[in-house]
Amino acid sequence: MSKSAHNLETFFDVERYRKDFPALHQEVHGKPLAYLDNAATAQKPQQVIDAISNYYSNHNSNVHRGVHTLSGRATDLYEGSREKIAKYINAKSTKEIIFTKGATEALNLLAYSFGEHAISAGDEIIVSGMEHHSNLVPWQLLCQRKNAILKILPITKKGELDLALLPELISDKTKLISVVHTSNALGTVNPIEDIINIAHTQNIPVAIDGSQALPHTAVDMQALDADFFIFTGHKMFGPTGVGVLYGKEAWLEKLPPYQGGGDMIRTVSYTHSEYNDLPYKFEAGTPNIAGVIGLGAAVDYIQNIGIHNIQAYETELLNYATEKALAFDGLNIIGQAEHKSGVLSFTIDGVHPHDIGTIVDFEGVAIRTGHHCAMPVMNFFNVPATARASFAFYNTFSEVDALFVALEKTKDMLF
Amino acid sequence: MSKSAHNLETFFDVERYRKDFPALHQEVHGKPLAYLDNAATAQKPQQVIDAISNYYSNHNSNVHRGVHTLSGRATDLYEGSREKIAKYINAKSTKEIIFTKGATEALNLLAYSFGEHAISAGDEIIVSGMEHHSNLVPWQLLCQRKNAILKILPITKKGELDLALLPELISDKTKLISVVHTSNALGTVNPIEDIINIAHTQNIPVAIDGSQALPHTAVDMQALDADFFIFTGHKMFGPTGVGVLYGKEAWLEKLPPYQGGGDMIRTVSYTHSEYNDLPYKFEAGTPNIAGVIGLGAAVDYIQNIGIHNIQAYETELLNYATEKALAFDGLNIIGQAEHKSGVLSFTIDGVHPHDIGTIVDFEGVAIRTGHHCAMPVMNFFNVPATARASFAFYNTFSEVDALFVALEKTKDMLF
Amino acid sequence: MDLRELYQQVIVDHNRNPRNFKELPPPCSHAEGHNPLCGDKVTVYVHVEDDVIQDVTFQGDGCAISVASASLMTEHLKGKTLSQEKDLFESVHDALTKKDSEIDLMHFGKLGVLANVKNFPMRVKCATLCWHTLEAALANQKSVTTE
Amino acid sequence: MDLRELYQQVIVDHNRNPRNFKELPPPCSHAEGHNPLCGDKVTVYVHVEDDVIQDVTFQGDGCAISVASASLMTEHLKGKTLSQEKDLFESVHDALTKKDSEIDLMHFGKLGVLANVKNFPMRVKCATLCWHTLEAALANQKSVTTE
Ligand SMILES: Cc1ncc(COP(=O)(O)O)c(C=O)c1O
Ligand SMILES: Cc1ncc(COP(=O)(O)O)c(C=O)c1O
Repeated sequence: MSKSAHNLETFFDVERYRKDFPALHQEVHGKPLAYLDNAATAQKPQQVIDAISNYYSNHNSNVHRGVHTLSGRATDLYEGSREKIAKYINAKSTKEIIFTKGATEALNLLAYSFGEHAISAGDEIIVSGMEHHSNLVPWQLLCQRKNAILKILPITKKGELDLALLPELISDKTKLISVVHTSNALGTVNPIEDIINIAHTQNIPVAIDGSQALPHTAVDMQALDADFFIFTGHKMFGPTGVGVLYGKEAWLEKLPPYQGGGDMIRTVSYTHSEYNDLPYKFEAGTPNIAGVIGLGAAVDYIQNIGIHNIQAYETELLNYATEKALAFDGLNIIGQAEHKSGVLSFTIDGVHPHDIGTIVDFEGVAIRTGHHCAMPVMNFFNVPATARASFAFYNTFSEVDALFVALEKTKDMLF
Repeated sequence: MSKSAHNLETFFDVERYRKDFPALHQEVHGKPLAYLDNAATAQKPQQVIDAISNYYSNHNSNVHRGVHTLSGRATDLYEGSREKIAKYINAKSTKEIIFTKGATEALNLLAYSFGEHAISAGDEIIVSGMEHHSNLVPWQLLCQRKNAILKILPITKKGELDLALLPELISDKTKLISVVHTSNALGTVNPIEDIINIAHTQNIPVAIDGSQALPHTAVDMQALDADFFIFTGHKMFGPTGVGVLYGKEAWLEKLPPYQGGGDMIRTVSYTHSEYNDLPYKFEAGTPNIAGVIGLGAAVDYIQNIGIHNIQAYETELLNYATEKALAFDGLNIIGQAEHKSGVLSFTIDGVHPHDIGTIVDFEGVAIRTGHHCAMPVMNFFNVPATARASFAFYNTFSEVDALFVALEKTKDMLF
Repeated sequence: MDLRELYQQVIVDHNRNPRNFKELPPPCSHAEGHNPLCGDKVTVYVHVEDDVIQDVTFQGDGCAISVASASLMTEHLKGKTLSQEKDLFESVHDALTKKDSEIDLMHFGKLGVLANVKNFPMRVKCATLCWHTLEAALANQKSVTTE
Repeated sequence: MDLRELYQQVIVDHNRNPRNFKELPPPCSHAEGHNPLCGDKVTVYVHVEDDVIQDVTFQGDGCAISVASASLMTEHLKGKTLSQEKDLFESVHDALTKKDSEIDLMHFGKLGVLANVKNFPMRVKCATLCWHTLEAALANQKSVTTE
């Protein structure tokens, strides 16, 4: 390896931010942890952990339904988070922010409600060949239920969407296009602006799965003009159990509710129930109050660093890792798109990814190995699985070095 | 008022447990908080808050999908919680414990999956006249979708189920009976054993909404023999955003999945997806890992005190509060069932419940006012709303006194 | 903060003895307002001729704030023009719901007692319900909800 | 814990040069095993006559533990009776998955190298996959999954 972390300089004061993440400061098998599994879930800054503890210790109460002080405080915190998030992604209104359990629930909500509203037998939905199962299976289930047709926008050998094929896929039966913004399996950043433009010229709404985008890049709903946009809290340094479905108000008004229960109705009798206003129509039951508040704290945290600083630093990190990967004997990078973010997916000749995972773990390096909930991608590249290192802004060049030192050991161990 | 907390004795060392609940030790409007809104959500012991912080600070990782150390630890903690909960409710197997976002999601999951499996046009489902909207609206939505019929088991003036009418309601079209164990609006504890017996003699499965039961009483799935049993974490001293659907394994095997996404499938291709084993078939996407771990800590906490001790003490509390309520001029108790638990719902002549809520809040007393997500119950008793004091084991006789002192002020203020 | 700021004597009085608490028969228009959070229900009846509110009444069931607010509203608006009503609606709405409102309700006679409701955010919708309902009645909508 | 306990020389050797790595043509029975978590796939072929395993082979794609385990399994079982196979399956399963198992795999020759897999809980299913698949082949099931 020609380069090492020691002779690198960066504008980004990574050590300052690392201090905020308690989980990073531990040893695994006697080695300092290098947490490179951020695409699976990100670590949480103390600020997020404290927001949760503080809520439970001082303000815990159910929201929306009470007149007492704690209930008012809890509601203010909960709705305050909604405002923060609406502002952060530049939604037009807080009515467009629906809190869910995660990206998976958001996508299932969308598939169900959009399906009930707009999908009949013979209609077509387009997804891409690099979707996470969460943006594939809900549409498959919908298509089965409605006798609709799921069409797949293919990917190229480099791991990019074959955009030239999109116009051919679109027909007058196409009711929705749902594609991933950044692929968790390949790191590809897709040209979602182009996809939205193409679709909108034919009046087809577009849903974007932004789960892997939010931790790394800025998004602007009004500029982007996506009809729906989905993301998940735990990957953007927030708590588990919370996610967001953004939808244009006009769409959300039209869609029927998904789950029934407390808070989502206005009046209930045995003959007739009237639904609540947005966003509550889609938020049945007691929400993950602490989770939503924690997600608000995560957005604050990201904004304090500045998402553009994060993006610039991570580009340096990924470039550095990619350079090392290209120089590593027998390593094949899976996914070589022009625009990539956060993810280095690879295989090593003669070593199964699962063994790579175990062996580097013994060097303190946490990476993921498997199909990354994207089996069709694995099939496309004809690999059973890949090893995947995925980065966050708190990762260092030295951690990248540690990964490649550890990868050397896989050869010592298995040859 | 004849009696006061000072001349009462109890076996239960409530002060010892109050210490564990940080939120209880605060002032509201300059008065010590008396938190009597436990049926809406319960406070959390430090042990639960710490379990969450500890998870995020030391073990945070995604579950099930990794080979690295943190991922193994997170999976062990997550699945360890499932084991604890399975044991606590005496399920036969951890496969019978499905983690959801809450009771509302659990009931929607059940309504959807059971509906897809078993409900056709003309079929009948029976719920009771005292259901929370979460055990009413999902069935209404299902019945609309499938052209099925929702039948209501009426309640009596005392606020009990009119069980004698159940056999008449049942027909050979009845596919499911779903009833609440303990009513959040009335406090009524329903004879669910009898209902299950009646239903099972006709081979009708029964679902029980145990959301208000778990914080107060022991449940035993194998003894009870319910086919499905639902509860929610935040009301039993656990985190928000987590609940449980218990289902007999044989049932869960038969039901189709609810949401599609990561972890719930075994293999995915564009032509065919194969579902995962129980319980994962019903747990699509990254779960609320911290929430599940926190719920496990809440179960530990309850077990340390002993649910029978809790129940015995709460009976004393509710009896004490009921006695005071009966002696209070102009107060009408809504719900006077033989068997009650945790809830005192009432109105005061000439004072609207909403005003009661605000006025007692100024005395530090947190109660709920409104329809308690049970509008049909309000309609039945012909009240627009009630005031509801609801108790947990950490409440004291003095807090009950504080409530009634505060209620006196409503008269000063409004007459 | 003292609770008497909310439950001022005028409010208590109008709650106990609501003015104009009756139906107006058709062809007067009416609308129903509903706040499901607290169960408040109000029906506002209004009779307009020559752009003047000849009569306005209400009926319903609600907390002291919502009943008193409706009572005060009807008392105040009888004989006012529609454009005066519009100004007043906006003033009340602005004063109670905008953080940095510069409207001083004290300029509107007895309605001034509603000013303090602003300090009790969880009760603002109780005070505004009847106003929204009146708007609906004037616009001939059937029902309105606030939460 | 040293990683060499898992990747012992025998395992590395069997992974690089798997024994009995081939198909058996019908009418031999076979079954497919799949562990979707790591992508391991194995097909086990078995030829039984007179209650004796005349031949057993495998093919597939998997991590070192799963390949070596399959290779060692086929080597060990050739010529064994079905009842010996049943005992062995239960011993291996018990030794690797039960916390307080008293089975010592060292008694089973080279299969002893699998004993340490127990100390790597996340890899146990890699080692047991081929055994479950063999069971399925013997029972004439088509496929089996472990996770
Ligand atoms: C691209 C993408 N979409 C959706 C998801 C699903 O998110 P969650 O598991 O939080 O529901 C993930 C992560 O697992 C993902 O990477
Ligand atoms: C009896 C009952 N069932 C269901 C629910 C719904 O629970 P959750 O809001 O946690 O989904 C509640 C509480 O709100 C309840 O009291």
